[in-house]
Amino acid sequence: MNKVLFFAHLRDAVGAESLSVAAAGKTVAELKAELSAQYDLPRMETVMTAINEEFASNDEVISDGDEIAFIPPVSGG
Amino acid sequence: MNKVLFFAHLRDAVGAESLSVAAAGKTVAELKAELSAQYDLPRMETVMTAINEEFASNDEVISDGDEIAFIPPVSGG
Amino acid sequence: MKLYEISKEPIDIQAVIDKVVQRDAGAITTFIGTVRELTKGKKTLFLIYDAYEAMAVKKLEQIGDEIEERWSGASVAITHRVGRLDITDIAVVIAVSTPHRADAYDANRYAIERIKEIVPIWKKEHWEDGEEWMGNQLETVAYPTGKPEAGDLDE
Amino acid sequence: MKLYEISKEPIDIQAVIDKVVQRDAGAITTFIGTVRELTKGKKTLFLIYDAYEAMAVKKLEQIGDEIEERWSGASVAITHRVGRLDITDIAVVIAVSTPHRADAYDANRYAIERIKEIVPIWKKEHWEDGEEWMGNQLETVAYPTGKPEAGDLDE
Repeated sequence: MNKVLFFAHLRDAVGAESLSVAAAGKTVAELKAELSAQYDLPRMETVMTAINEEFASNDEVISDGDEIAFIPPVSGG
Repeated sequence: MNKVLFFAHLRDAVGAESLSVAAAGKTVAELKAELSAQYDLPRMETVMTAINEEFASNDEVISDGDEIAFIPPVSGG
Repeated sequence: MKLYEISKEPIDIQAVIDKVVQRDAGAITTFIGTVRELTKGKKTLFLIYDAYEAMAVKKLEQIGDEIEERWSGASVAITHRVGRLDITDIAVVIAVSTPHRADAYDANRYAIERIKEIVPIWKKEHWEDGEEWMGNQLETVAYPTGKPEAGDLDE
Repeated sequence: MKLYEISKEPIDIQAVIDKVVQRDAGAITTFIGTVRELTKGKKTLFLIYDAYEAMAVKKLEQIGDEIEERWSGASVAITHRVGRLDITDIAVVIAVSTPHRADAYDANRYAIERIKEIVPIWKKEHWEDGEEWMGNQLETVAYPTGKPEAGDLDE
């Protein structure tokens, strides 16, 4: 299983800080598409992805146990 | 009379923080030349002058009571 | 001593500065980001900052590593606040020490620009008539590959 | 509240920063000049700073005025220490707040460069084998007219 974290407006859209999802073997792009079909996730083309706290490409393949995070454009500082 | 202030290496050369001098009617350049004749004042061509706490030109004329300061190249900060 | 922190408590500026004091540094610069009341004529009431904390600390560390590699002899410490912040409250403190002053300014500025690019922290602005999560690059930059460009991550 | 000070006591950084906090500032930068042990390979033991105090305060005020004129919305405070300073002691703290961050860096840097040009403060370096009054422009710049060029004073 995989923990998928949401932040900022994505968290508001999903209504949860995280979901537990079986994503092993899927690419980041596939997981994004799947979740976008279930939830109304706005502006996903501006959202970065992290696997285990490092930025990851859309074509990276997720392993069982990986922590996935969707990172909307940041606004710290 | 005029109070003439010395700083940094000029103070060491004169051996005093200030002198009381009759400088009214003289230009800054004249006062500089006069004091240079009495004391061994090094590198006076690099020294700025202030009259009453404002930078002054060599050709400015000193009035009675003006406070004169010789300002070697500064090194604050 | 943790050089890179996400803090739920108000930031002690002096404590961040103390982390970068070194005998061979002649200059320390700090950047203190504060909550401004007016942005483009709109009045902010307060802000909420949220972070992906573990990753944010890692990305702050990465920025520090980038600076130490680029500016010889530089030492860096950064603390970013999360939670509710009122007007004039401090959101971030960046301290950089270097042997010479020009580097201390350049390296510090690099840090704040990088924070705004790669550190997973978000702010929600609250106004009298609403609230919104802000994104610096919101709708202006897309990430078609899902991550920032190589230049952003590795430069 | 005195925005520009010459101090015989150690400088409280936070106190200088507090002077420039404003509701419309999103950024505060500070420059902290510290006593560095090594300069060009030579080991400094300690420094003595001396100032023409009344004029130094006036010239710091002038620098603040120049900044407020050049960078809209800027607020400035500067304290310079005098007396004996040991390695890592703080010689000067410059705090600048502005609405936007780029200005806070630029204006702060302008302040330190101007201090090194026009503020009557001198440092005497003490090494193991001697001591000397330093002048940044020593023997490199002459003032044939007796004062700095107009550009230095009025720019």
